[in-house]
Amino acid sequence: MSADAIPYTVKPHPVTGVPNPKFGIWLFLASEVMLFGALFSSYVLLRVTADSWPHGYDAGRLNWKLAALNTIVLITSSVTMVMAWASLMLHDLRKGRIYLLLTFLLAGVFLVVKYFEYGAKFEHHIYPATDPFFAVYFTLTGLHGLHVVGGMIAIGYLMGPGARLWRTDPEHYANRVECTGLYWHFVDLVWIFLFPMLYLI
Amino acid sequence: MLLAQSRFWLPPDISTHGSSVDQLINVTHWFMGVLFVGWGAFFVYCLVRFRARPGHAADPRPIPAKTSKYAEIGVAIFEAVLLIGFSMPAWAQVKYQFPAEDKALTVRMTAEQFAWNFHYSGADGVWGRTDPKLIDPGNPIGLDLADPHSADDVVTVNNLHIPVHQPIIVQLSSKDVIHSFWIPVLRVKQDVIPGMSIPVWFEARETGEYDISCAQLCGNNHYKMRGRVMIKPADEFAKWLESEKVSRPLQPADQEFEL
Amino acid sequence: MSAAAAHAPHDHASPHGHAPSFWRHYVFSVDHKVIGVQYAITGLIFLFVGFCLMMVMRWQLAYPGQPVPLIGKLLASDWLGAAITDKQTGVLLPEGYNAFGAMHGTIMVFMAIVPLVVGGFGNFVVPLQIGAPDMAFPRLNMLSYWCYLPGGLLMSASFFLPGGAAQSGWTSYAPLAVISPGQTVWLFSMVLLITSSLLGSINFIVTIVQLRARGLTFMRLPFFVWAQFVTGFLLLLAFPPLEAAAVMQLMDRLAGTSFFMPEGLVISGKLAEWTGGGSPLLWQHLFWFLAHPEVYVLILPAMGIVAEVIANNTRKPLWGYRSMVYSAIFLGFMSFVVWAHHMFMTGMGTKLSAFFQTTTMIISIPSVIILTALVISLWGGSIRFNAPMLFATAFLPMFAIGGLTGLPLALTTSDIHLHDTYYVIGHFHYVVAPGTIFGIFAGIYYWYPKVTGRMMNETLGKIHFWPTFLCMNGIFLPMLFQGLVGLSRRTYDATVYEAGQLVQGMHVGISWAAWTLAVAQIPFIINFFISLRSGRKVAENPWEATTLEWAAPSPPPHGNFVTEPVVYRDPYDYSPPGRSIDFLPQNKPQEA
Amino acid sequence: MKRDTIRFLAAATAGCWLAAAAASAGGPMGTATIKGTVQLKAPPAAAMAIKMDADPFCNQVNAGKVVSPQGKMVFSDGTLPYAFVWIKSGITGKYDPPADPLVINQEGCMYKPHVAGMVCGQSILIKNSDDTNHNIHSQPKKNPVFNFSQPKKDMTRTLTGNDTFTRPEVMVKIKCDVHPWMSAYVGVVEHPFFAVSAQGGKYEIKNVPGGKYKLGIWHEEWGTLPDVEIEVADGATAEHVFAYEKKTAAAAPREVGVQDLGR
Repeated sequence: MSADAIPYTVKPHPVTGVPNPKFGIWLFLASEVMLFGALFSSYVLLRVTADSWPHGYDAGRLNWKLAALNTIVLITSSVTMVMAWASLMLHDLRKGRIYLLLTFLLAGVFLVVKYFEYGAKFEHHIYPATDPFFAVYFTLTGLHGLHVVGGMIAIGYLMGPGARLWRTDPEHYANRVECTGLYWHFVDLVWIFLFPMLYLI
Repeated sequence: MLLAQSRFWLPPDISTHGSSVDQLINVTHWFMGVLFVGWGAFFVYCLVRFRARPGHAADPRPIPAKTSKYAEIGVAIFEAVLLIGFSMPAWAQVKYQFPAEDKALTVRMTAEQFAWNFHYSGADGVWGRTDPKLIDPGNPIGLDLADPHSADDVVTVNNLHIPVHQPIIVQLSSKDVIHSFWIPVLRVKQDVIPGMSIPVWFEARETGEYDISCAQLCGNNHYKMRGRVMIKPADEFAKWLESEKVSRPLQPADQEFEL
Repeated sequence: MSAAAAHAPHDHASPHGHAPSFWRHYVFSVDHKVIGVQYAITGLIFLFVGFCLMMVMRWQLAYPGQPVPLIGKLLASDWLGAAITDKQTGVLLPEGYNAFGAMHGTIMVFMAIVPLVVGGFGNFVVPLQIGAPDMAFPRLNMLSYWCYLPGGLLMSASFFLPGGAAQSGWTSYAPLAVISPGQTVWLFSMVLLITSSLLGSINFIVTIVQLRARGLTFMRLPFFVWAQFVTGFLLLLAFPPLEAAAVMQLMDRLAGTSFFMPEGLVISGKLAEWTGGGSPLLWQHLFWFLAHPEVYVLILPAMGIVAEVIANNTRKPLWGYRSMVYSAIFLGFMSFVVWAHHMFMTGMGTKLSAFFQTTTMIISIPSVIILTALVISLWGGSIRFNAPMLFATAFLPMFAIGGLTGLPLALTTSDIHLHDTYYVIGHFHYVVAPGTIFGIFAGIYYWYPKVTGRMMNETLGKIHFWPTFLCMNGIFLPMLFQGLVGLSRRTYDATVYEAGQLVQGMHVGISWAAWTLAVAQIPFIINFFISLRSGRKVAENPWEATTLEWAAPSPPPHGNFVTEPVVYRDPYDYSPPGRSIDFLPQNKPQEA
Repeated sequence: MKRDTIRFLAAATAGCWLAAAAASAGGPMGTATIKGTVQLKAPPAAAMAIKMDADPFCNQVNAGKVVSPQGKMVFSDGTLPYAFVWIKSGITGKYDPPADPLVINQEGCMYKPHVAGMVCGQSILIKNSDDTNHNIHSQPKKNPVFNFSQPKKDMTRTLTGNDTFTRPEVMVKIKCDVHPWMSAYVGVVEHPFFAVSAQGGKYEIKNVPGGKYKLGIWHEEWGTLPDVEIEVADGATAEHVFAYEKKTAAAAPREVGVQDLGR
């Protein structure tokens, strides 16, 4: 079924005011909220019921400075993502793609930093099985990392082959960038919760 | 109650608290029965009276179904009664109003795949030290025989011996997975959860021997995790407790040994 | 609106004219109708597989320790990951029984019923009933099927992988599940199945909100669409927590974490390596937070189908359509706050238990309302007892029993005796087996002409219905009494217990009823296939129904409608007063 | 969880090992004999007899008998049964597993034998002679774990190839999860030169090729003793008396470090 047969794939629905994909991405994010919500609440439950809880910052096992850096990196990447969409709104594909590239690179930086963090853990023989905190730490950051990778794939596609759509249907392309943006902001938001919950408190 | 007579209804209840459970089950089922029969009668009546046939046409006008509204409100009210009148108070009493420690006999139960290990503190009322390092085929809970308190302790596997007419408290814990400690005739059921120690209480009104069953899937031989509860007169129980003391020295192995 | 459909209704061509390859058309199709059929067929196959497992278990239950006939030895072959039966004797082994039990539950719930009612009927019917050319995201739709199928196949394959299939019940309670073989594969397949459901639910919600035909307001939606709409939200919001739980259980198994594993477990006399001090109850909370809404995922669409069939065959509007809709929505909301009534025996405090049994009582009200509305709808009708209607009407008392038996289970005090007994099995099977599955049969007989353009054979349909109806009750009614007598569920050999010996006779009866039920399905299977070739050819609206799917040709072409439908009236405008005809389709203008 | 992985590893290595064994002819058998007794120079451990009333069947077949835990058994002359004695090092040749399996019989709700030795890769035949359900659960460190049930009398299962024990391991514990008191120990050795002490604590290892060896011993209750250097010429007989003074550390594979079960 080619998209053109289905109404509101690109144009917003007169009543709901959004096109299908945007509506879809919001629903998807709702389910993502439930996913991370369940994990966060499990974390809380395990932590409050434990007699003694090993903190991440105990004996500098976690490097909060690196994590803070990563937080800044992600937030910046959210900004560049918005810029990408904004410049597409201004019909400037070249700028848009540059901003997408920036977002992509920043996501890369985030993962590289994470890679070094993990590496450091394993060097000190810290594994998920080490203690309940690291069980939570590796599970949550790992899952979030996968989301980042997913985002990079989407962004990579949009700035690469996906950009061809601009020639035939710029609005459609802009929508895709916008939806990916929404997802990307969510991934960013999750990290903004993760950072204090794992590194600071 | 009529139902109570049938052998395909609830098993005999020989506990002091069980009547509240049975009462609720019976009342609820009468309620369900009435609801289903009345509702079913209407249902069948409709099917017959309004079947398609020559000269009969449907009447699209919705009937003003006051009765159904009343019926629904009635159901709601009755449910509220069951809930507040029966279930909640009974639950609080059965699960949380424990008998006084000094009046009751307390037994420790440690479940494992696939057995119930019962540990009695014996005459001195103090449990001997247990240590898993000491577990051996004759000593399922690793009771430390060097501990003076152990001398009069009693350890049994799968068999819960209790005196009649005395409140019993069983401290439930598990070595491995989740089990569920169920004595149907005493209307006692409680999940046994590893890492937790959960007490249950009950009091038997009659002597006899009945099943203990594991109600929570606990592995390959879950079905084989069957125990027995043996309810005796107080004096017999005392005798039994005396005769089963752990201090049973072994004979030299000359006769017994075989490769 | 698809251009193709405009000029060539019956030619399945893509809008760009050139006929798509076999693969694009039947295997990797993006057409909601093809995907719907794919879902339905796959679901029916898994339904059969799940039923077969149970038939083997029924042998052991009826005749404990007797060699399983015919396939007894086969189930001990070396190409199985773990022997199901004993090689020499062919007797079903306890571990085999548990594996079959766990897989029966998993297959029926996640691989048969949900894909059938949501993936199958939902996919095929919803876009048609709302007058849409297709689902909102056709490719996503295809992807969701292609997550479901591998998930299902992987789950089935686990029988042949080292360690065999999962053995810890479909509920997979930790710690047992974490220490049992086969669970890893179960978890991976579950992640796939969950993903499939998520993609599907997003698609449904967006489709229903965005793609309704002109004039089709929410209160003009057929009840089936409403049911799917609510179901969509349940899937969307209830499944992720299970996904999270699955991830954590995987970590416990593979990475040695202890989310669900307390410290100091001694498993078969050996100290276990989990030291984190996790909580076994955490798993149960996460699991039931999904699995209770899941129950409504199983039943709501079936209610929808039944509503459609009843409205059509009573030839009058549904009674209390609006209250049914509101009840369905309320049901959806409430289903998120009742989950812990599955956990009353875990040592729950008075306050918590009070809360959960109250919410459970409250949730029973909307179910009662829907059921009552459906029954009252019969009043004043002119009821045609054709195959779909037989199953639809039978659904009502069956679901009633299922619902009523939920009452004593919802009350903590009576649950003390009934929890985890055969009473529970009888209860929820009355809801999903004679309940949902009857709904499914009704739906198959009802929409078959729409899918194939041919009717199914009525006589065979009736021959299918009556024995099925009797056997279903022959199976599940005795279970209620077995439970009351005090027989634990998941018991490999009931005769070990006194209660079991008392009701062993019932076990024999139930088993024979089950095997007869299998035989009773033969007319259906025959009917299903011969009607493809020799069924009576029909026009678009054989049932003289009012909803939009009957405005499209049978079978509907790619793009569904020849001319974009416009809706002028409520969904069930049957026997309009003061008119000769006894039905007015939604898309017929008044003056027509 | 670990179960699957171990199974894989074992399978792989076993595969290679069996191949090697098949390739090499059976190692040389000699005419020398190593024998002796196992004595206990300490008071017997305090112990309780086994109660079998957990399962009515077991209770009835053992009616009137006092069943002692085998690990605690001591003969009246102060010697120990069920000690596993084997040549730890010095054997050079490679030895094929014997054709006939090691038979472990479940009889009277006990494993017969309680302690046995086998050659790596030798098949194991597990038999249920009781009219009750038994569950057979192996707890090795290096070898495949199996855990299955035999619900009916006279059920048998033969473990061969990748399912049997193929890597040297002394001892592997086998347990019945339905009857917690049931346990057996199997010493898996690369050659057939082992023995289990019997009446009078006597053990005898026959057909040993002449040479210089290290002798090892293991006992469920009393643990191990330092290895013994022993030299024996073909046709000759060497004797050694093992004497336990006290319980030694490396005893049977047994759970440790668990918190007090009685809370």
